[in-house]
Amino acid sequence: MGRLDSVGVSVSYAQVLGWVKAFASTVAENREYLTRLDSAIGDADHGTNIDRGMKAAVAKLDGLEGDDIGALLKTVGMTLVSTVGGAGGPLYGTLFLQMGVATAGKSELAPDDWAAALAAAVNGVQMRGKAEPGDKTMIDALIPARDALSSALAEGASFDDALVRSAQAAEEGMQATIPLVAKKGRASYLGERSAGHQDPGATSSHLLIKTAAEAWSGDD
Amino acid sequence: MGRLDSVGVSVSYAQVLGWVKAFASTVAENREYLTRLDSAIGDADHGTNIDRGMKAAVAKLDGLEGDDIGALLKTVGMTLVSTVGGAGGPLYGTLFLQMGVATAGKSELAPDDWAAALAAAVNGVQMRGKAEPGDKTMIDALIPARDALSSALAEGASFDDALVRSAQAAEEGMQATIPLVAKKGRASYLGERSAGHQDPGATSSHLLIKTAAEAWSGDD
Amino acid sequence: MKKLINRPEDVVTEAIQGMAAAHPDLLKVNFGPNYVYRADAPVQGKVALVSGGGSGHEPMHGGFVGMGMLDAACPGEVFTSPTPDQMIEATKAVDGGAGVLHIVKNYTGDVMNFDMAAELARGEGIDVEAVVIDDDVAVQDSLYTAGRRGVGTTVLAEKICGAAAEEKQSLQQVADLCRKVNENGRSMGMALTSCIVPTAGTPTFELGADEMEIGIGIHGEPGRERRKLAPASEIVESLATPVIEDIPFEEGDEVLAFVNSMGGTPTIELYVVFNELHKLLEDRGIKITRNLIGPYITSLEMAGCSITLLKLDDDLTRLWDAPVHTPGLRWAA
Amino acid sequence: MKKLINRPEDVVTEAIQGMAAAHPDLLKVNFGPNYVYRADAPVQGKVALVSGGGSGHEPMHGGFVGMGMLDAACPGEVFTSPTPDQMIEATKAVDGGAGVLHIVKNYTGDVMNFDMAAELARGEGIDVEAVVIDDDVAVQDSLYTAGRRGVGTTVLAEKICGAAAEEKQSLQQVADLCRKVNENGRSMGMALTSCIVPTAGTPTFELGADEMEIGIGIHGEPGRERRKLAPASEIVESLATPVIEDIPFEEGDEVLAFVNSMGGTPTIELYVVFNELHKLLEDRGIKITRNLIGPYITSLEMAGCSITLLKLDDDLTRLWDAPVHTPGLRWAA
Ligand SMILES: Nc1ncnc2c1ncn2[C@@H]1O[C@H](COP(=O)(O)OP(=O)(O)O)[C@@H](O)[C@H]1O
Ligand SMILES: Nc1ncnc2c1ncn2[C@@H]1O[C@H](COP(=O)(O)OP(=O)(O)O)[C@@H](O)[C@H]1O
Ligand SMILES: [Mg+2]
Ligand SMILES: [Mg+2]
Ligand SMILES: [Mg+2]
Ligand SMILES: [Mg+2]
Repeated sequence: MGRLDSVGVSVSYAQVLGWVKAFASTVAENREYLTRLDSAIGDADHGTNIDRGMKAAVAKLDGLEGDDIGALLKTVGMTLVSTVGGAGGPLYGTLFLQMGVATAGKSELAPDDWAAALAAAVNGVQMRGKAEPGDKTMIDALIPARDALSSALAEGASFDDALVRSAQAAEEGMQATIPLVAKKGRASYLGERSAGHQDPGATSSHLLIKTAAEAWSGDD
Repeated sequence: MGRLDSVGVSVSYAQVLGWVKAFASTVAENREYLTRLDSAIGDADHGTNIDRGMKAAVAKLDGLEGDDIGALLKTVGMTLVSTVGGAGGPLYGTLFLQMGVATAGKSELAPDDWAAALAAAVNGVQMRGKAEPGDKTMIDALIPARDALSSALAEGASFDDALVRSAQAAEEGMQATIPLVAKKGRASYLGERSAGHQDPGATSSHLLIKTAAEAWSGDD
Repeated sequence: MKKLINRPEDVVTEAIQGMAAAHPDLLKVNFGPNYVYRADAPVQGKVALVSGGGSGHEPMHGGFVGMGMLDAACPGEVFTSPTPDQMIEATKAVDGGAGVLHIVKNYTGDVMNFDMAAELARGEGIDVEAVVIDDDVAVQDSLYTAGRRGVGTTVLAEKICGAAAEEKQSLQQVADLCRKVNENGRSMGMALTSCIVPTAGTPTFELGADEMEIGIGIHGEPGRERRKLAPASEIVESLATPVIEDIPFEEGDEVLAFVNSMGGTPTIELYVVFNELHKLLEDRGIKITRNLIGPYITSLEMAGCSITLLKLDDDLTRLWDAPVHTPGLRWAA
Repeated sequence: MKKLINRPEDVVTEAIQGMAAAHPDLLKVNFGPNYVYRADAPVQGKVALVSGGGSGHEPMHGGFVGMGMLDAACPGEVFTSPTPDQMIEATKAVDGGAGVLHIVKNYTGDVMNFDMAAELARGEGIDVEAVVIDDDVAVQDSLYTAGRRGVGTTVLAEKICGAAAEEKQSLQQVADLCRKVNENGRSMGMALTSCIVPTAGTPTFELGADEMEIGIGIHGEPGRERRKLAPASEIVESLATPVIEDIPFEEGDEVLAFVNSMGGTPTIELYVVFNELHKLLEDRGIKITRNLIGPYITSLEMAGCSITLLKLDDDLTRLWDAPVHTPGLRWAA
């Protein structure tokens, strides 16, 4: 996606599709890593789960017609719900479904549309999982990402910059999960022993935000 | 047993009792060793089995009255049969039982009595187990011991020397089991793989003959 | 990784194919979405029981499908809860018009997926009730956490509620009974070794030759505490005491004692454990009137055990004794 | 050594104490000499079945004591056959006047001890028949060796002969039936790991992380051959082929397929194995009409499996289906 349809303006259907595919391949590359993180405080399947789901989602998308970004994202969400299972399935499924609802009918996303989609996604994940910031979950990467994005845009930053700051915030949020004692999910069964490990879901969520910034950055 | 009742003459009830106790403690010392040999080509219990049996036998003997060597040896045999199990139990049980039959009523064993007892013992073990020389069993230590003893005595050797030559023959027979492919017992299930390992039963039988020579040797 | 499997990705599919091949008289298997269901389903006028969860706990749940226990089970990937569409399809396949009970083990993933499924099934006009089992005393309970895990009591609840359903009890009655079993059952488990998730290929956690994990779950999660190896008597003490004191179980109580293998622990050791448990409960005046000993809710090849106690009354005892005929549990039939 | 035990020397005693505590309705236990026997023994006018062997194979044999199977079992030390006095006392305790059948696995120790016991029991006027089971095709048979081991077919023989005895068949008939089962059953086993004899404390043999033993017995003896680890499909092929070709089993035959865990292999893997076996037999036109899948004749905590095939006819099928109620095997009762 060259300079022409740069995100200074907005993100096209093709770019959203590009992002979803980029996320799928990043997850595939980081599959063992995510599963290893899940071994330490979970049950050693997070990488396998999300990878299985994103592969299925990408396969579904190839058959998809039209340029409705909402339909695209809903398809990803539905596929994740029906192929992933575990906690990751409903959570990432809801994330994409809510993004789909927020972007229904759109063939382009202006920066504010993306901010609204991300906000809706975070909202949905919290409704589903009831996790609060600091519970050592994907929420700890997603909320900072959402807030950094909207404040950057409010400060008049370019979409590029806003996306980068959003990704940085997600990364910091992910790293901040290391010392936390988990309150939600499997890791909470470990009690104090969950501290000192990075949360796998926060890690995959950081990858999600990071790939958006990379896929949509103007300079390439 | 000092010089006085030296075996130049014969072996007393007390000396037979001493031999049985000496065998029991030698087995106890070599318990792990015998079991390790049995791990290689069997089921890792030969040392444990014979040790359990000889401990029980010694306990029984403490309660025994009189000076009938036959009764003493039969008691050892019966106790082994009822406490050891496995192949070792019936085989060593029969060995001592047959020695007991051969020495019934005797309170002293002349060299020829011992030779007869050992012959009867070997006979019993073969009747029970149907093993031939070269089958990689205790028979491979016992038959050379029996033959070396009788030929030594026939050549007019002293009982001391005869016992030593008998023990040496048992040792050679034991070592000769190493290259053999087992035809009897658990080791036979390994087929060719049983070659290259010393037979545990031949090893315990060598200890049996060796302790007799040591317990009855004149010089101590 | 030493397992009797082909490709790690195919373990779950091939295992349920094996079940279908082995037990055509008891169950059928549907693939895409995957679920195991009673050969004679739907049983008209009977409340249907549907459970499910990650695979790796065999015989639970698929091995408990049959007369007197489950009508359907949804097997997820190893240690990964199944998906809502498996649950919806299974629910539809076994609904005999008297409603469907979802028996759910309390794990975030299981609960969220079953929630979605129940919402959708109700949307299609099926009367669905869900009961969440959370009996693991190793986990400190709290409103702000995921709460306790569902473990051994699940097996007992599936058997007892299955019997009640065969008696044609109503959905409400069977659901209340399931809650009653959950309230009266408590469990705790331990591990001597970790297990290996096939697709991961390496042990989920590392344990020293002289170490054990106390308070583990059934997904290879490390436990609450790592300790030096101890004799069976001490291990039973540290599992049974928190279990007993949680409800609490008291002098004069009659209980079902369930000694479960985590998968790699053989029967001879389970009886040594049961012997210790029996002595311990006798000392406290608690009477074991029923027992279950064996590998029923496992964690792949993990060596270790769990102890579950269920407080019995005449009703629960009668339902426990009632006929059951499944691949994993069978008597009086 | 990681086991749920107390002192290694006490494992066998404590395990049978646990059995006595768990199953008073089914069996009683005598100590010194040790044997497990039916709670309602002697059953007048019924041929009594007595078996036994080293411990470490649980549930075999003690777990098979009860209605429709064994009248008594003599547990030896781990992997060490019991002693004649155990067998004599057990034989006397269960003799109901119709004679006693000794079911003996073909191991030098077991055979010699049971021989001694039978001689003595006959001396006391009890009608004793002994049948030796030797079904392990991994061992080359020969007049000059100890012959084949008795393995999986023993479980099937105890069940089928137990049913015949309940039908009040004569000692001669039950003994002939036992020989018939032995002639029609063949087995072969493999190991992914060694086991640890409690009193030894270390693995009986060492296996590399990528190695397996083919043609093992049930006492931790190494097998006939060490191979690189392989997929379940290949393992099943190398176990089932020699089994099939030995009798041989032929197109059109109806068989009971018994997939057994050596102790440490969990149920999920057994079903993957059964799935492969089912496909393999189908290709050869051999029909599995009955099956048994689980840990029934184990080798302590060894990981691995064995496959047993038994050629069935109507008579054997009927007796297999007959009611049985023991701790280890139960149906239709
Ligand atoms: N209640 C929750 N809310 C939000 N995220 C959660 C919740 N519970 C778990 N998670 C996330 O899910 C991740 C684990 O996902 P995964 O391993 O796929 O599921 P499971 O725990 O069922 O195996 C955790 O790292 C955590 O970030
Ligand atoms: N038929 C036999 N005749 C003589 N000795 C035998 C025979 N079978 C086995 N043995 C001996 O028994 C020994 C094994 O004894 P043990 O380990 O106590 O019994 P098991 O093999 O039943 O575990 C073998 O090393 C061998 O020397
Ligand atoms: Mg996980
Ligand atoms: Mg041995
Ligand atoms: Mg999971
Ligand atoms: Mg032995």
